[in-house]
Amino acid sequence: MVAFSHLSLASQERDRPRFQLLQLLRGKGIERPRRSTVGLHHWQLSVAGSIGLGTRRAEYPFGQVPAPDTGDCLANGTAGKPLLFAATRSRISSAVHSLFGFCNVYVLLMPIVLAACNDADAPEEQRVLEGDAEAGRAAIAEVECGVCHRIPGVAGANGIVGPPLDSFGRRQLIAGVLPNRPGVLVRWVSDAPSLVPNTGMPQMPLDKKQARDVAAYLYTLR
Amino acid sequence: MPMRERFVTRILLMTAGLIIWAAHLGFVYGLNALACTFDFARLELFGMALNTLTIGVVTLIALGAELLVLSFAVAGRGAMGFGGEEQLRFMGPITATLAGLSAVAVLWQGLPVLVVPACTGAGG
Amino acid sequence: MFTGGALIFLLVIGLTVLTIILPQERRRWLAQQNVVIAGGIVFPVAVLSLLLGYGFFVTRGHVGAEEPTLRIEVIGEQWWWRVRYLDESGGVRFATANEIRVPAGEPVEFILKSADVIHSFWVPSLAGKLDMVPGKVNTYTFSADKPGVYRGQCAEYCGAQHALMAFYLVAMEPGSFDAWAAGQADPAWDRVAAELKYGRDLFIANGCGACHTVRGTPATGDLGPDLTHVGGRLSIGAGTLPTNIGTLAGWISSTQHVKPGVSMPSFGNLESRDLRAIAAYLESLE
Amino acid sequence: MTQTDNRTERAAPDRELPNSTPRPEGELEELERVWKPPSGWNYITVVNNTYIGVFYVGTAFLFFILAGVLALIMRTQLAVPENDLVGEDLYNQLFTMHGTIMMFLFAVPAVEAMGVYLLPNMQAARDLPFPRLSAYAFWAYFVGGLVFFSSIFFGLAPKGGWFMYPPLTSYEFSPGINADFWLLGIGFIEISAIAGAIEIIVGVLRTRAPGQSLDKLPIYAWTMLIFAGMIVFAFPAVILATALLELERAFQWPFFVAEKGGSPLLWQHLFWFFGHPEVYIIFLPAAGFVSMIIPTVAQTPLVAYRLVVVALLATGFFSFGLWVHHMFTTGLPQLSLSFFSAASMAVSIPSGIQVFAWIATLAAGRIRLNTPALFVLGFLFTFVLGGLTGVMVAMVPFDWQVHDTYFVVAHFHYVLFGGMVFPLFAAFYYWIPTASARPLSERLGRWVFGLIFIGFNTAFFPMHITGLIGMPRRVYTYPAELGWNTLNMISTVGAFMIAAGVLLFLVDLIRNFRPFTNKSPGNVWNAGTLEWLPSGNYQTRSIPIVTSREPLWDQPNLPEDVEAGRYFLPGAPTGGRETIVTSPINATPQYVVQMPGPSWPTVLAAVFTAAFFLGLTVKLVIPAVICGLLAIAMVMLWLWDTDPGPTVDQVDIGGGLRLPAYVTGPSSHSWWAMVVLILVGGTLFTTLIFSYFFLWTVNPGAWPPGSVELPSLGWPAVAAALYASSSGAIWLASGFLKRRKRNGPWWSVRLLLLVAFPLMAGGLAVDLFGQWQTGLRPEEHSYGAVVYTVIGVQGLYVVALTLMAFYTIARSLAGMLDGVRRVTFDNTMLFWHYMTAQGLVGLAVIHFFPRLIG
Repeated sequence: MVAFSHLSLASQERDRPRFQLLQLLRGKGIERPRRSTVGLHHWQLSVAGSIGLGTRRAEYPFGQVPAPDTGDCLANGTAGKPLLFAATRSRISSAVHSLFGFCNVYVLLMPIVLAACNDADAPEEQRVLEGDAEAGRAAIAEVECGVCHRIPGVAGANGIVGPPLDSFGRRQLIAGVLPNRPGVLVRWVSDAPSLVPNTGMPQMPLDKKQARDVAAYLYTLR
Repeated sequence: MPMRERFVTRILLMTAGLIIWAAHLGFVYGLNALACTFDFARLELFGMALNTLTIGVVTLIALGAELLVLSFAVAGRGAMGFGGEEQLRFMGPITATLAGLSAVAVLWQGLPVLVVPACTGAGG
Repeated sequence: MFTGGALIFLLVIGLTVLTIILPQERRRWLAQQNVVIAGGIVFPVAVLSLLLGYGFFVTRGHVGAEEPTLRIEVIGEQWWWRVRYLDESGGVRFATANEIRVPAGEPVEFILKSADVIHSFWVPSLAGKLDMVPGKVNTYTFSADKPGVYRGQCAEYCGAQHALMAFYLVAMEPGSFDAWAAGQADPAWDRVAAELKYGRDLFIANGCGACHTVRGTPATGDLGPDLTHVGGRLSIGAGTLPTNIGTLAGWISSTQHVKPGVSMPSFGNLESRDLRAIAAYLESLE
Repeated sequence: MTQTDNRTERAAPDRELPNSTPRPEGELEELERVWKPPSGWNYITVVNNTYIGVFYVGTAFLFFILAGVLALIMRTQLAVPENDLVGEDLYNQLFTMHGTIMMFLFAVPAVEAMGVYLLPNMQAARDLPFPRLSAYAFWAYFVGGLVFFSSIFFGLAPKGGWFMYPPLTSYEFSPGINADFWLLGIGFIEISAIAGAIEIIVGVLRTRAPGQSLDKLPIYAWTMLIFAGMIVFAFPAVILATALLELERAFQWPFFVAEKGGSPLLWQHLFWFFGHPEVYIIFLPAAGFVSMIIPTVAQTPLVAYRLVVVALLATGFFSFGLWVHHMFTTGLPQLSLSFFSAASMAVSIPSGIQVFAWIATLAAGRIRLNTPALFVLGFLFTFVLGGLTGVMVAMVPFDWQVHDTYFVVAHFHYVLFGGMVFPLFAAFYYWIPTASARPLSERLGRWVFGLIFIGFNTAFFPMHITGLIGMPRRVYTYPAELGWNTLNMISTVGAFMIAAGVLLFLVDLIRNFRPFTNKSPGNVWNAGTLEWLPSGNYQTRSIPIVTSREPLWDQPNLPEDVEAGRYFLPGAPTGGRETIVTSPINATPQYVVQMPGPSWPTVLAAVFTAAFFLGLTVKLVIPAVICGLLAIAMVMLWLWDTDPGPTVDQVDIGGGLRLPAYVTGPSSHSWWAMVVLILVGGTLFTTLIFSYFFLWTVNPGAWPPGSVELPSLGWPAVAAALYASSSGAIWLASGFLKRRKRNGPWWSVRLLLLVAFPLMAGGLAVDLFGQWQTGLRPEEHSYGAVVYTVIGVQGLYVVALTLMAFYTIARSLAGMLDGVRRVTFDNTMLFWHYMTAQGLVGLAVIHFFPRLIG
């Protein structure tokens, strides 16, 4: 709760609907995940949180209502893949909703899966995403995220439009609004406006795989 | 005060080959530049482009002059005005070699006129 | 030429090494004036005569190009390329910028001019460079034999952003080229999507039209690149960034940061949503 | 030329020595007193070439390091793609300054400085003929160069690239004073270089050891002679170019503005007419170092000496035929390009001759692989590679591909770093024992060579490839995906290796370099030429007779005899500084020249000259003008005691040779210097007339442009008559002066000088007004701009001559001018006649040519 309170500073014009999401977050009063919570790691809560968020419909300023995109959480779920790949950019079919159940199951199973196949030194977030950080860096360079952001490790990424992404892996919030959780991030990097309608960051031409890779790279920035 | 050495004359003689080369380059470059600017490159005389012909003739004249200097330096040493025997031994062959090198350079400058079109810019 | 050069180089270096390692009596033959005459005069005169003759013929080969099937005027400006496709009579069929599409395999005549300082037009994979000199018109005819994307770059130092003055030359199959050209000649697409209309209105309202043209809209400015079909181009900022909505937004918001010194100011005053909308609109202009 | 030839000359029997020993007591002390440099604060007024030469070389080397640091910053920036260590603005200043400083503040001054240091030693002259001029050239360069360099600390450094192409560098696209720093700073340093060149020409031709005829001249002296000659014909072009561009920037005279009848290509012609010879101007002296060092390290005379002289002369000429070589991509007619392609090929032959002469010399002797030898071998390797790529870029089609890419960057670094820096380091290691109490360390030297050689090739060889795969030069950043990354990283590593080598060299210098001590380790390499004679501030104790190219090898006991004073001029018979002036071909002694010593006005003149130009740059016009006037005053003060007149009638230099201590007229060294200066002026004027015709070809249908009327022919007729009559007055004055012996009444001469001045100024005024009254204005069209520039150059000469005329009158009033002591008058007269000739040519071109074509 406390964490969100400063965001109101960013809101210059409250009469517009663009901070609805923020209101929404407040209204719901999502708990800030804490490590201490019943043995669940924060990423698990956060993924769940993002799913929860995604089901709410933020009003899009242009009248379109993007469907929530939640696929990332089941990144390595074989059952989810076909559907997820069918879902491009942000405008995906509502069929995804039906996957929520799977999602949660996978989320809970993930620590086991990952422990079996990933090197233990990597930050947990990466394991969850199963993104390829190196590929992510390439994707960042390719679509030139650096035109707006300063991104360590990416040549020429020294933009001043958006916030610098140094230490992104330790950031608490995305865009100062959303909890910095893998699921949120994966969706954020490819379709920010669906999460924060008044953001300056447009939908980026990244496919699901790339989005996961990009997120994985960003989490290496500690 | 020792005898005057006629330094300027001798140096000019020694470098005569190079001076002819320089005059040739200046002339052909200048002529071609003017020919292209004022569009008289296409004028013809005896079936050949006028400036091609002129450049060719001037090249031949320059070559002749080079050979003249060369043969003077090789054969007509006394006529070269190099003065004493020692200077002759030194400057004569230099004069000849420079004239020879310059002749090659003049020839190289003259040849492209047979191959390369006069006024087209790069790439056509 | 490289092989020949390498051989001569090895010869000279080899002789030098010989003078150091051979015992004196076995290298005495090198120590005479005739060697200097042979190596320093006769040999180079022979080699250079051949090389020069070859060079003249290659030069002539460059000149005798076929009649061009297409004429494109390219004007270098600080630091981008204005591109105009000409019709038979020399009139402008359509204008574009920073990207030149040509039909593969057909000779194209490029008419090169400069609007300000000296630039140089160069597509390394296809042909040599030719300068764009104020007050002078240079022409260059060449063709791209295979379809593909070729990067071009300004090769004459032209000021602050000389480094970021590139373009792409796209060689297309002749059929698809014709279709593309027809599309380019059309005015900008007018999409129905609300977001795009909103972006277009912002584009006009923010005065972008003072410098840019988007045919079919009130934007008719002539100072900057024609944006009628900017979304379909490979790059923005003269080869600086790939075209996507993100780079468009970032560019508009911080031109002076991305490419300091360009004529276009940073529109950092745009609100986030508006910025995104303008970028989306431009991206849609394919 | 052949070995045998040389041997016969060497076998010439020793003549009887001119002076007997023991020398009179006090003679050596007198010599030492006369040549002693001043002490205390006055130390900086020193003019001895051994001091000025070392300062000069040291300053040039300082600029090498400074420009090298700039290069390191650039290499660091380019080490990785899309780096943002420096922005485009600083980067563009960095490469502009790097190129400019390396070319104008390092390379040319360094080789010129080596000449100032070495030439008198090699020719056994006591000093160069105009010691104060060397000091002036040095101080002007030192002050001006440092201020110019510091512009980068204020972000005011020029950023148009070292060849400063307009229109990018003109007022429209380069507002601010950055470009002015280049134009005024460099224009002024060129003037300093020309001053040095005049000094070197007269020095090589006229102050040699007796018997050191042209065929026995050390090759290095030949290279310096040709070097200086090339400066005389090349630098005026760039001085004119910078003047025109500065006029355009300051007053909008449109020489290079296409819309107003100018042409950007005019700059390129003028610049490269200087710029290509410049490369050889730098290379020739370095080749001279090599031709001196190789015989010593191989312990055998240079093979094919005469062919090497041929090569040097041919290079000197051919290199002027290459300038369009840099303009292959500007769209000039193909055939024109082919001419220059041919000339570019021709110039490579002389280099081939030299390379094979060096190889043959190495083969004739037995090389000792000491540090100078290593650097020379490094030079051979690098230069041959650079020369071969040079032949490649002379091919027009190939040049279209690699022009303005890193291939060219690699090429010219191989030629310049390979062709000049390696020989310079060789020269440092080789000649420092003549300047320092200790030689440099051989052990460190090998490391220095290894680091620089490997570093250089690591840095620059990959650039060939970088260029061939498309990387253009002068880019502050490059995209990551083009495949240039690794190569650039390698180049950067190499650059830092070079830096490490240079740093180690500095360590060596600090540990071992002890100049100005009069102690010397002696002839450490067993070299054969005169600079290795034992010497002091006065150079050699006595001036030897030379009978061979390597006198120290061929003339037994030469060092001992020289040091004992058995040769010419063992003392200071006039009581001041003096040296023997010899004839230019046979080096027969002609007279003894009395030379000026240290003086404050020389240093101050240099400082004020620098201040004048820098004041103009930063638009402090009034202080600048004051400094300019002070500079002129200081020059006159310094000149005042340089025409001492015949203080003694004749000087006995030994061997029964009695030489005059003062001459005037064509055999005077001063006259020669004036003739060379006039050649400089003539070249400047010729390039200006070339510009006039060039601009005409740009505006063939409008010359003069439509609305402009030519002045009626009365104007030029009157102007020509006035110029001619002013010259006539001077001619008359000369006649009057000749008939006077000493201290007679001089009013006729003074009056004629006073009359000649208004006639000359009147000619200029009539010419100027004739144009002005037609309504012609310089800022409207290139026609007007170039016409007024022709008049303006004439105006400059009129101003200079006015000063000279009043200076001459002042000297006559001070009783320092008469029928014998008339060098001052003669110089004024020569220059006066030249001014008239130039004025007449200018009038003819401007008034008749448009009528001819109209």
